[in-house]
Amino acid sequence: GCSGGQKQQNTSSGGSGGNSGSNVIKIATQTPLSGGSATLGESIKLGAQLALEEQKANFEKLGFKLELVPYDDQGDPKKGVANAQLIGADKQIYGVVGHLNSGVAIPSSEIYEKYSIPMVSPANTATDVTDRGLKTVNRICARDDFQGPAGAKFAVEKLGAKKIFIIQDKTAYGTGLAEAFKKGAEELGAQILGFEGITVGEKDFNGVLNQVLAKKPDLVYFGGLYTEGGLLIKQARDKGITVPIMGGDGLDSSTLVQIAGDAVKNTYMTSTAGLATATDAGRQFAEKYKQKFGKDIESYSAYGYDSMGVLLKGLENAIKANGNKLPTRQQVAEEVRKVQDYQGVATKVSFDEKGDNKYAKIYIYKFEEAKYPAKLEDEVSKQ
Amino acid sequence: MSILTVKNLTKQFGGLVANSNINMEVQKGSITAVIGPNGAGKTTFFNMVTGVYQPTSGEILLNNESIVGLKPHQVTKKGIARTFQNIRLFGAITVLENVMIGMHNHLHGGLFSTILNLPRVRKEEKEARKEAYRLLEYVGLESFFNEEARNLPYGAQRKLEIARALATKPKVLLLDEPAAGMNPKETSELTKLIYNMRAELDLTIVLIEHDMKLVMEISEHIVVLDHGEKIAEGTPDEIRNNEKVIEAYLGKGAATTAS
Amino acid sequence: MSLLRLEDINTFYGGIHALKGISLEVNEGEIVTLIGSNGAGKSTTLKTISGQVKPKSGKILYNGQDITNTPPHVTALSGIAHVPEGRRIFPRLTVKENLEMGAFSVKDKKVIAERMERVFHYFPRIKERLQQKGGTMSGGEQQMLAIGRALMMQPKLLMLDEPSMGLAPIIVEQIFEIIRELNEEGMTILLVEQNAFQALQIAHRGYVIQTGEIVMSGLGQELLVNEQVREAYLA
Amino acid sequence: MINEVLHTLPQVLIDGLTLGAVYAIVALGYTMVYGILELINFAHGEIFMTGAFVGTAILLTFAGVGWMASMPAVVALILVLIITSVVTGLLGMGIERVAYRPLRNAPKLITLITAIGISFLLQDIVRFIAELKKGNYILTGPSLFSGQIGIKASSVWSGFNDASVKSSFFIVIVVAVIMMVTLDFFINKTKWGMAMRAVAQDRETAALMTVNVNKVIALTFFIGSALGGATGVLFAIQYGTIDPYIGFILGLKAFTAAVLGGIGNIRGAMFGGVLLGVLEMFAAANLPVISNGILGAEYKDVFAFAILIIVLIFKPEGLFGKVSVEKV
Amino acid sequence: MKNWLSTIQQNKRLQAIIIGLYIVVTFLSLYLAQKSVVAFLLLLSSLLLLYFTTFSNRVKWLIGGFVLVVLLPFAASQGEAYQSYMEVATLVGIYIAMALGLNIVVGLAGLLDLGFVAFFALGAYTYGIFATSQANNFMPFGQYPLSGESFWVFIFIGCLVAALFGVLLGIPVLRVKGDYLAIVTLGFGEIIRIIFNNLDKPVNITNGAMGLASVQPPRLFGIDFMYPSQFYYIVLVILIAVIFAVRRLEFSKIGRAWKAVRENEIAAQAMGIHLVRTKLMAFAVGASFSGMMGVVFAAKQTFVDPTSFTLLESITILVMVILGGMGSVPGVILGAALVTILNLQVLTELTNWLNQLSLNGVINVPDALSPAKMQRFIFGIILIFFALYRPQGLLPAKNPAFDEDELKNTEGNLVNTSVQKEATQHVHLDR
Ligand SMILES: Nc1ncnc2c1ncn2[C@@H]1O[C@H](COP(=O)(O)OP(=O)(O)OP(=O)(O)O)[C@@H](O)[C@H]1O
Ligand SMILES: Nc1ncnc2c1ncn2[C@@H]1O[C@H](COP(=O)(O)OP(=O)(O)OP(=O)(O)O)[C@@H](O)[C@H]1O
Ligand SMILES: CC(C)C[C@H](N)C(=O)O
Ligand SMILES: [Mg+2]
Ligand SMILES: [Mg+2]
Repeated sequence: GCSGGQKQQNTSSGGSGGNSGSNVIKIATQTPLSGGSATLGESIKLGAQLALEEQKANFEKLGFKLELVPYDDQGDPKKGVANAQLIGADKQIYGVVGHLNSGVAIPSSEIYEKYSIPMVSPANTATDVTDRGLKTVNRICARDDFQGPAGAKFAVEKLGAKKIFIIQDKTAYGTGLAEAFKKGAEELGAQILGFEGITVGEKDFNGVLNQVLAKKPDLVYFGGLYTEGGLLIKQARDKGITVPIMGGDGLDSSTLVQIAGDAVKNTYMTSTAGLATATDAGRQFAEKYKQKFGKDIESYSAYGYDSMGVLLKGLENAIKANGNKLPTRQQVAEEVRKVQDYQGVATKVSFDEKGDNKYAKIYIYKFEEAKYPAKLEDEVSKQ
Repeated sequence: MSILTVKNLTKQFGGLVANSNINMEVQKGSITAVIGPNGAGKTTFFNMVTGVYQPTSGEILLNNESIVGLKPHQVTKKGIARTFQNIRLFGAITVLENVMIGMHNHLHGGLFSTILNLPRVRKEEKEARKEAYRLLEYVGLESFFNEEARNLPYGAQRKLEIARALATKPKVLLLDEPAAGMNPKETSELTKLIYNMRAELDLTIVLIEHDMKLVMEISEHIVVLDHGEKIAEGTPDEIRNNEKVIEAYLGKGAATTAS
Repeated sequence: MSLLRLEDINTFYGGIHALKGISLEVNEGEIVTLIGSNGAGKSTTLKTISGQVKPKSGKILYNGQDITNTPPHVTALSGIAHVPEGRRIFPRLTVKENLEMGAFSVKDKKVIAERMERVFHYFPRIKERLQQKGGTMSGGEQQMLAIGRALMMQPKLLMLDEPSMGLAPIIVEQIFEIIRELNEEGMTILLVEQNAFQALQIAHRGYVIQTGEIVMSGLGQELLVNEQVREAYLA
Repeated sequence: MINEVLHTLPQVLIDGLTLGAVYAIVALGYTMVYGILELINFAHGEIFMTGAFVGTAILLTFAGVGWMASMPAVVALILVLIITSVVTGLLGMGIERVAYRPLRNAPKLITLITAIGISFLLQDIVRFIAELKKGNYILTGPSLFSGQIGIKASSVWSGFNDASVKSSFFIVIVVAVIMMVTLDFFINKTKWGMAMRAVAQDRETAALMTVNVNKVIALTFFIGSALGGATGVLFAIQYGTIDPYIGFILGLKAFTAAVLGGIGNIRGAMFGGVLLGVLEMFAAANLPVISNGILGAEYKDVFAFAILIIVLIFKPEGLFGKVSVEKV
Repeated sequence: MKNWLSTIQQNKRLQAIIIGLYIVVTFLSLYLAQKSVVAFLLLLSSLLLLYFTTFSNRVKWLIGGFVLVVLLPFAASQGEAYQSYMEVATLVGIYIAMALGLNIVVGLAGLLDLGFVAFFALGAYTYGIFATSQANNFMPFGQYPLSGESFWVFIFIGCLVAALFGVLLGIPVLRVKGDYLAIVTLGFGEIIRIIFNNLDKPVNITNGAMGLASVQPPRLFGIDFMYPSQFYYIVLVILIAVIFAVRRLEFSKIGRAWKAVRENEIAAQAMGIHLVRTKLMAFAVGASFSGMMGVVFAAKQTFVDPTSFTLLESITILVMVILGGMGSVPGVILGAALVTILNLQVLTELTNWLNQLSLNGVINVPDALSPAKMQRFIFGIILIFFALYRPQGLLPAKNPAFDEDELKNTEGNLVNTSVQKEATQHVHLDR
């Protein structure tokens, strides 16, 4: 209740005594809460918040008080690293859910590793996130070198695309995904007509689209986020580019439909996130979420929720293994990595030795009408 | 001996001929005045000599060496310094530093020796400060040395311009209306200062001035410009009585007050 | 009757006490001159009157009205023109536009044209250069333009700050002639001059200002022959 | 290679012109304020953004109460433009009052700080409101003038491909041209315009000429910000989607355009804006072709900035800027 | 109140007692508190207090150095938040050095530069490329990554590379002035960033948008530098060198030339100052500080990518300079420290606190106004407030006041010795 809260204010505001809160365990989220991709960043935070609140009572029984500390990384690596230092320094923090952007996750996780704070990422798909072999870094979503080729396979084999034009947003994520897609498509014998970049934050992509127009591809692939993606789709359709457009998990947001409107039709996307509402658990989750926050879920809401779930599972295991006493971060990190067959609302989770989720899948959607979520076309799993 | 020689100097601004075929010689160690109606082209003449404007045509020789085409800072290095008609001090900087900036080319501290704070640089700086102070004393501004230049009264600013120009150690000093904005008393002090500078500092002085009392009192040679052309030249007495000059410039009344 | 009256004006620039209790008076139809050496506070006095700087204490009455704290454009509207020190021509407006700015408050185009003609009459050089940018005129030409611009206002009270500065002797003569003429036509004039000799010759009355204080006042002719004045300013 | 470039040229020009027109009017706002105060009003981009939101909000309201159906689109547009201009104009005046006027006699650059502060505030306030009302700060307005018009460029010359334009293109161009011409006339030919220029050059002396300096500056901000707001509306109509962060990049580009044309110069801003828009579009469409695939579209800004720098090296006062010789 | 202040001002012993007490108290509170931002900030601000004392410069440096080298790290190391304090302190140091560099360009030489972060990027990439395997992609010889020992050399290489580009950028400066210059520099900054973002084709030099990960940590005597507390000392050493350099330049022939160019170019030329050379030197010296810190940044971050070098970053550095007081070294230091601490620590802590309140239901805010999103908003308000309150900057630039007695002892008279003879000759005559 309230009095406990009072105590916490002291510690977190930098007041004097911190000892009184020794039964407090904090979990941080670090995602962009302001700036261009705040919608997604916030959806992760809210999902995580929901999971944490549900588990509060459970941990209360174990004698611990759970608390959420959301950090805003602003999508900026520098900010992310500085926050990571703060997180590392706050001894009550036992885990991090985040980030949204791989470009932020990579440097920040180096810090988490130093402090042995386990991180569970709901959204970072770049290969480097786990390929550096850090013990604390885990993700429950798929990797770009899985997502890209999966998309490519679908595009070439199912959609029959032979000539493909690739556009990407020149961010760590966009480039990484687009490269992976390109490699996959080339291996399947498709011809890449162009590999062009746009600038995040701009609104007029007619220049690149004129190239597309001139090259006449039979599929356009976009590596980037929904803000630019939505406009790109709209402007492409305005220009009379009617061929299918395909993108990755960055497009997976209701805002894409808002932006592109009817133009979104005939757009495909690969996503690491399954249709949350496909299962009962998912539908329940969506309802709770809506009720609590007054918003519809986004693609990563459930992943935020599940990331927190996995993290708390590991925490719980660590506490138990430690005889119901406060474990060390190291112990928690080890337990998180050990989690097997955790059933979340969006995905099942088992980490491999790198911290990648064995059950991570790629879902392929098609927008047949201007409606979110889109229609599920296909599901690709790793094995 | 002529230290500064100008041959057929012409400057056009679009259609306007600001200086047209000016010829003149300035004798070493002399005080020469350039006078003429407003807009006659006097300041333009100075601007060409100091490299601020490029002449349209003509030649400027300092000690028989052409200085046309040199940049202003190169001209300064050659030994010509000037003051400006509309004062151009370094306003937010102290009076003493203004003078020290004038010594720029005579100080040798480079980037690294300065950063390393070598004794040589320290010593040089100290000397420069002292010398700047002496120059201020020389023009009578020592009491202002720590003030910002822009807070000085107008007349003091004019003198500071002179001190700053002296700090470049010039051979030829060009003064553009040094007495503007001074009352007769101050003007007569200035007259003395100019006179002394020439004698004590081995200078050649060329000055533009509308104060005929000053001009007639100290100049040995006067050149009169009108509409960009040289209309007369000679000693003060000759100029005073030159009909053309009286008509174009002096006016009847002034001709008498100036005598 | 006094057109302008300063009562115990104190003006500061930051910590510098520039005017220390100045009181003076300008009667309608007079030429009054203010003389004093560099930094005495002459320009500051004019600036205080026109509202460019605010006095810390004291009162300025114009036509019986208190204008101590009116902003400069309002003061100007009430008929006080100030030709500032250093000319302050609008450098990138043409000569013609500079003149038109002088008549900013005048709506009638005819009146503007008439006044302009009169300026041309006084300063023919200006007429030759109507399309030149103000900033490229020579020093003296700018001075003429500045006076011409003030005349475009047809003010009741004309305040001139060192109008003869930088002008050729022949023009200086003309300027003083013009001042006298304007005065004869009924314009009241407050003249700040370094050229004390000529200023006192045409002035009805004069004030001598020294380090922010009025140290002497009297008729122009009186001051002209006063020993102290002669010594300090007319040497 | 040349052929390839020529094929797409008509479309590239049209797209470039649209973007350029937007840059141009935003650049006008910068130029106006700069012309008067020699102050780069860094908050101008955010005023533009606010205009886009205000305009979209009004349109959505119209649509909500069903007026859109009963009113011709042009009327709606004019109404929105007027209301938005007034709102952002007043906003601009307010900003001047609070953030710039108190600093008028302070060092010039300090206003950069308040401007940045104001930018952050505006971004967040708009975001708050949008999020509070819509739950999402990315806003998509009702589409007006979204019809496509085909242009048979191939009938002019067979090397051209046909092009197509959105009908809003014409709206943007027409409104932009009207604004520019009016403004140019106002600044250069009217008394108040002259007063603005005089204030720009010497505030103290302008006051001595009976000019109410505060009023002139406020007026300048009003006009500049009204233009910015109106452009925001045009932008929202042309591109459909807006967010609180559109002001930054666009403001930056527009400012660049103003400088390219010669900052402080109305015609320069217009020309600079259009030129920058066309250059950018051209680069994005053709760089890979021209450079044989070495440089991609992502180098378009490098291309634009490089041209800017080259122009400034040869004409340091911008394309239309007058060499301001300082009389020595 | 005034009286009181002036008594303190006159009495050095009193000052010593006050500052001593202050340092002891804040030291103890930081030492004893587990995690106290307030105590940390208070201890840091003892330096500001020190600045206002009337001790000699040497004494100030000694005390300041002691606080920074010994007291602060030691006190902080007792608490849990040790590394996060040191992280903030390290970043503060990095930004101070950059702001001091920009101050030379903007504050002293009066050249508005909106692309300053480019030099920082150059430094960071210079190290980043060679301290990862990246360089293998295009370097025909050598084995990469270079070991962490090379870091120390790279500090100088970064400095040189940045200075070189400073000169390159300077070349357009020959002609362009004022706000035109601002836009040219802005363009330069953007060009550099975009190029770094795209130089993964045709040859992969920078790894483009993916950035360079796992940059080698610096190594000295076999010890790897990994923690902020270690970088703190690297930064401190460089920073002190930078401050010394800046201080000396400011009051030298070179510094005066910069100021002269800023005040009036035409008059500066008339004094014999080579405009181009003077401006280029300002750019080069300013840039070199950034270059050095770029190298440190890359090593500390272990990751370099183009998003760290955006225009907003350049503007932030400019804000530090202007806010602190253009041309004023103490001011710029304060400005940089303030903005960095505000951004990285105070605002984060503040919003975290507000967030706790709202999560615990103490205050109730709609989601749109969630405190976590309010950092920029608060930052904006603070900026406006500062600007309106201290328009000349927090510690405005002061001109050096010279000592009249020192200047006065004229032995020879002007005419015979000094004016005629070169200053150097004079030096020989003197002693
Ligand atoms: N940069 C310029 N552009 C155009 N015209 C100019 C320029 N500089 C000077 N002029 C014109 O050239 C003529 C000569 O100007 P200059 O300044 O040399 O006159 P001056 O003899 O010094 O006059 P004064 O005694 O009034 O200072 C003037 O008519 C002036 O308007
Ligand atoms: N803007 C200012 N800031 C600080 N001090 C100033 C300022 N303007 C004038 N002063 C000071 O105020 C005093 C009066 O100056 P003022 O300009 O009124 O003198 P003046 O009589 O007009 O002199 P001059 O003959 O040189 O024009 C001088 O000491 C001057 O240094
Ligand atoms: C939300 C996603 C677009 C994030 C992306 N998968 C990344 O790793 O950066
Ligand atoms: Mg002249
Ligand atoms: Mg005066």
